[in-house]
Amino acid sequence: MDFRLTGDQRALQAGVRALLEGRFGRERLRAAVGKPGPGPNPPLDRALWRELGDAGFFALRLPAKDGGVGLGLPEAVLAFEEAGRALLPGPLVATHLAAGTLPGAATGESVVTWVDGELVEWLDAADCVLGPGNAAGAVPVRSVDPLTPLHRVPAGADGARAAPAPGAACRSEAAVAALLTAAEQLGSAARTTEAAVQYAGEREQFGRSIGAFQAVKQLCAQMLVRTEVTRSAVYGAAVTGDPVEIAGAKLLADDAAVRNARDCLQVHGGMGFTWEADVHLHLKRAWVRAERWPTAGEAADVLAGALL
Amino acid sequence: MDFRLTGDQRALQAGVRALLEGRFGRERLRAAVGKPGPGPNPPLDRALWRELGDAGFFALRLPAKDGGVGLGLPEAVLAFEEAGRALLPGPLVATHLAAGTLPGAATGESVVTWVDGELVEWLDAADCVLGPGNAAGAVPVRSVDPLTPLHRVPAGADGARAAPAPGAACRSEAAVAALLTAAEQLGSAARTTEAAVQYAGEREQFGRSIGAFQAVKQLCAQMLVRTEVTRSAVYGAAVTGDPVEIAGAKLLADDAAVRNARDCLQVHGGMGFTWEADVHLHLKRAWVRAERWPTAGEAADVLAGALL
Amino acid sequence: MDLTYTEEEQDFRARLREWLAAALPTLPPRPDPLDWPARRAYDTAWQRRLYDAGYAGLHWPADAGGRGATPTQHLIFLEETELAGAPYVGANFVGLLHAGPTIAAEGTPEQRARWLPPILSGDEVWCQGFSEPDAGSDLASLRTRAVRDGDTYIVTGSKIWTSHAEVADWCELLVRTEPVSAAVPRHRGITWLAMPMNAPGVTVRPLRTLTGTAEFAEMFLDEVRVPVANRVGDENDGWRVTMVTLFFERGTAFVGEVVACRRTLRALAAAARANGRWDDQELRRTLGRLNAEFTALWRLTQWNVSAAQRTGGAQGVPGNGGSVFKLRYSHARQELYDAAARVLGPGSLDLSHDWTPDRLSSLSYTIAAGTSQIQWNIVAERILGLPKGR
Amino acid sequence: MDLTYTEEEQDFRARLREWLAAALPTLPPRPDPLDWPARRAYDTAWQRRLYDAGYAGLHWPADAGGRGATPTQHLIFLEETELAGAPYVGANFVGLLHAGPTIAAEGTPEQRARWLPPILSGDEVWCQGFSEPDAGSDLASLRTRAVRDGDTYIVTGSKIWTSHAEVADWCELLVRTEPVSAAVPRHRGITWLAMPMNAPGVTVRPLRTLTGTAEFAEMFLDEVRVPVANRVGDENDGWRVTMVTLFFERGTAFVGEVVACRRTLRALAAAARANGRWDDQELRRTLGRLNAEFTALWRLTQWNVSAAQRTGGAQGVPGNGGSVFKLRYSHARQELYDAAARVLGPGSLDLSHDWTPDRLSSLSYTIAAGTSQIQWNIVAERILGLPKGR
Repeated sequence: MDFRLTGDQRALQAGVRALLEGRFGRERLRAAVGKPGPGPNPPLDRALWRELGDAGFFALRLPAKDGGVGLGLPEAVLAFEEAGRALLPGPLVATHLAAGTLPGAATGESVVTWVDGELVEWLDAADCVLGPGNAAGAVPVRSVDPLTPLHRVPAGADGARAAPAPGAACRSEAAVAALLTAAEQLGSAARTTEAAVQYAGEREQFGRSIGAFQAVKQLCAQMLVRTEVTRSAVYGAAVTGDPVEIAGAKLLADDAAVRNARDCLQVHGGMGFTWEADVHLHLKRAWVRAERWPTAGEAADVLAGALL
Repeated sequence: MDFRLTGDQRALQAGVRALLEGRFGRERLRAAVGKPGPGPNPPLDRALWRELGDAGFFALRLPAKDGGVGLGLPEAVLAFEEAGRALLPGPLVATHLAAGTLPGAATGESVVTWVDGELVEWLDAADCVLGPGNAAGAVPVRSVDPLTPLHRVPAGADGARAAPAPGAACRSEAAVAALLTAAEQLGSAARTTEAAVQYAGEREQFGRSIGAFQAVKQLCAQMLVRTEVTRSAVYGAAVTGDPVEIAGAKLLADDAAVRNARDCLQVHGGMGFTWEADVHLHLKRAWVRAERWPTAGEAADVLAGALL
Repeated sequence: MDLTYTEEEQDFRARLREWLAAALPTLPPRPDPLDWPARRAYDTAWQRRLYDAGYAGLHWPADAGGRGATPTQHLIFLEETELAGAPYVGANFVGLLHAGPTIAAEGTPEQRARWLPPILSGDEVWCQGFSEPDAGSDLASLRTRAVRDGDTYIVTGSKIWTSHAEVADWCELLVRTEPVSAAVPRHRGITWLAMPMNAPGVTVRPLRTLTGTAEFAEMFLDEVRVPVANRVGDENDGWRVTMVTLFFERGTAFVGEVVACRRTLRALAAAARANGRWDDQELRRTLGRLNAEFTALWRLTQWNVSAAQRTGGAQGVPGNGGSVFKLRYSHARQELYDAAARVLGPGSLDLSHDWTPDRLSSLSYTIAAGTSQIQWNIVAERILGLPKGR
Repeated sequence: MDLTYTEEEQDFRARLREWLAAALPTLPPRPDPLDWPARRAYDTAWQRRLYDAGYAGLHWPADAGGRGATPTQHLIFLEETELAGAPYVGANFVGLLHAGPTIAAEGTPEQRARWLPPILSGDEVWCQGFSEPDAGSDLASLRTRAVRDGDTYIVTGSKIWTSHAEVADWCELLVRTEPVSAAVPRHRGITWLAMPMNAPGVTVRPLRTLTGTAEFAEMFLDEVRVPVANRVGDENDGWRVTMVTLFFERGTAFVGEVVACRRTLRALAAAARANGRWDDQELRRTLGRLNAEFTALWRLTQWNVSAAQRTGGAQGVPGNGGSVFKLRYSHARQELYDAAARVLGPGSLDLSHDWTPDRLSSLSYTIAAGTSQIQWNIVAERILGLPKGR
């Protein structure tokens, strides 16, 4: 047993991080976010999408014989963790899952989304909509996350909840989608921890850095604990692929991403409440991901059932 | 509107506190607790019971024409809050409720208990057992609270849950019992707050009193907030007598008593973990009271139903 | 312990209710929340209505032009206006709740005569220039400098979190008139000025928050000249001048909000019933627990108001009692909107549901006006008497 | 990321499992928990069995008489013994887990030869004399004094929270050999001694805890003479000597407990199913969340063990990584037993249900070996690099 990352895995992690820092750094992020308020949905950066495709982000788990990278779930989790850190927008999970099934998905030439319950992410930008649910008649929603345009499918058309991916392997595809979402949440939780620690070390109040105050230390330490416990859960689920363990990872990751973003905001005080600070982007995206299957209640039901 | 205590109410409060400090101070409390371990149930102090009767503790709400004190629920709540502070043992609520119905209850000559769901408190000491439930065949239980002997009624005999008091006025008697239990919890929560603050001011670690540490301050402040919010809820419910408000008061009071006892233990550190410290007595009694009707779940159901 | 209202109080309530029933239907439609001049006009018109009806400055002392109402009457006023759906205090907030009472308490007769009547009548709007980017929780570390030049101060610096700055006539401004040094502790050397917002050198920039709207502004002051006559209190005594009013709390600060939260909670239950999520026992019980929570917060409000009433209303309740309330309420409000998100389910991601922007706003409650972390310290040190840390 | 065990590890597990299957049925019945001599006899007999089978001191270095097993083998050992229901380390805890490793690392050849073999064979039992009534979280403030008198130290003071003191042969004792002063900071002036428990002047008094039992003792030392030859490490260097081992953590500290908690959780689900409380959705989901929690803690254990393994097992993982685990685990354990109380309902008030005393014991987890409050500081300062407070 050696649960730690292999050298190759560390290299992959560093590579994806470098790619995203170069192609989707803070300036690009803020340009994509733009000003608040009503307006057309943010466009998807097709060039970046293809670069992700070139880098193997979508084809990561596709066998080499099918033109893929031939890696496994643990590697996909590492890549999606980095996407979560960077707040990378777009229907990443759906396109990743469609690689090998839909032409162009693996290379990033196509943008693929799916119907997950009542909501569809990035419908306008998508070349293809998957899922047994039906996006016909879907109406745009004023999305809370400025970087995730949402549509709502008409009442009654919903039926895709527990099977957000197509084909015969529905159940296991849904589990993989949940795991990759959990990985994104993990990346976000880790990022907001770092942001809180950095701010706590810099910001001075009452003549010293606020990170010297025990109350702030406690918040930051709890954020780290949440992140590291979640990391174990997500990586463990990636290795075993066990659906119950994946439900647990999603549950913990949703909680860590949301609570860490809130604690990060609390550490930042008023400054965290501004549009210019990134913390709200993490919180809003975390809320979006938490609504994907399985939600907290759905996950708890799965986990409870497995105890009997 | 003047929600604060009247002069008479403050006098009553001070009187009950003085009575209990004189007759059931710390030494008496610890003598009653004794050593841990198996042994016969602690006896009920009949002399003290009669003194409580003489002081009007049981007859408080009985009309003057029936030999009572002629006061109302708010005054009863103040008296029971003091009982909770002092960890006064005995089936206080049942005896109080039986005053006016059962001979000797008002004066403290009789000890009255009732069947509340599966459990009966102080069965061996009681002269009379009330409730539609049946204590026949009840077997002694190794009670977690050294000052509350418990019996369990045989399976199937349970039927008294939502109506722990006798007669036609069952429902409202149950509500009064819940309110007085909440008042005891409030007294306990206030007492453990004081104990934590006192210890935090005295105990030194790392060259200064631990109360100077923000982490300890936070615990103590949260205890006070819990206590004061609970006080408003309990006093408010006493004034209105509204059953939904009483359910809310019981819910908050159970939570405050249990969590404050735990936080008090946390502030005390290892010293709080000893048998000689009083904090475990508060926690265990709080657990006993939290099992009386309505429990947290039962109360939440009542409160939710009232929203529609 | 008496929760019944006196005949006088009941009479006050009845007359207010009657007046509101007549007044509210005649109001113009609510303005676009992004149109600040329209909001000012709407808010001040409502203030004028209150003024004409004799409800302006209800809680102000009579000698300042107010009604000298008791804390209980103020509670009734806030409760009834909220229940009736009347406009909020809005643009008149700083004038009525802070700048005005400060001038009433510490101003000269001339200053009172100049500034108080137009606040009451809605003719003039005030904003607050206290916080600075580097002086948040630690307000006393403010750096905006005022240098005396004859009978004016020349003020340079910047302020943040200023509401209604775009449309205010006056700003109650805290400035540093003496630099911090070994001899001058941070709370000394601060002075309170009334700054005209149209003075040259004042630049206002909207500050967008995470809700996406600009409820606040930043204010940049570049050698703004403020007459010395606009100073309330002594030079370097501005901290005390400000705190007298800032901590003057009669327990009424959150009356309207608690009433509104209780209404929202019932609406949540109804919505859950309608969309089927009421069948989720866990969610249902969460709503039930919030019912207990907000009922208790309402009782705590009545408790604090009663305490203020008993001292004649003049002294208010200690601001520390307000810390207990604020600590619990700010968390309860966040829990309320988290519960709202569970009632909405995926709909919680849609800003068109009012509860979603309200959820975003609720995040500021544990930060603004003293973070919970600082409030815990205040409670521990000032109420419980635990030693100061540092 | 690899969670499969190597062939060697699988082989180790298989042989251990086989041995346990044969050994456990031959054990005598468990002793009365209040009978300390019987407990010692039971625990040391089990240690002897392990010794004879070659499992004693599994994680000790080979040159100290141990097996020099890898952290993963140690994890497997702890997991399998817990799964099989084997006895706990019990009275051998201090000798095997702390005093022994300390002597192995810092003792002279003579000291190692004298003390290590009887620990491994179960012939001698050690207890720990570190904490004092006034030195809890702040261990360095200990006051028990040792004064040099020729080739002995004369020790006077008191210790608390000493497990197995009634039946121990030796005590690893921290004493102050130089008083704290401006020149001597609190962490200096401390010395590590091996004190024979039968020395004149040693008085042991059982310390009852809120569970009602006496798992610990107080120890009073009245001019106890301890040979200087029993000192491990230099005079005044005892803090370092102790900490080397105290923070030596290979991630295995809670292996058995996490395995046991996961079993308890399944038992809770079964009990809830049997008594009808499984129909309570709120409770059911609480159990579901705990399933996620303890699965994650098991994975975190494997993560930490893997980290220790990678450094060859010799250095262990930084003790700070242990703080992350302990913070989460101690709270999770308390939540587990709170959930148990909800499964039991009124039965949670009955000490006859094992879960009730276990719930009481769980209360110590956020206190013992560093309160959560102190652990948060450690994580913030040593892992996150935030500045020290004070």
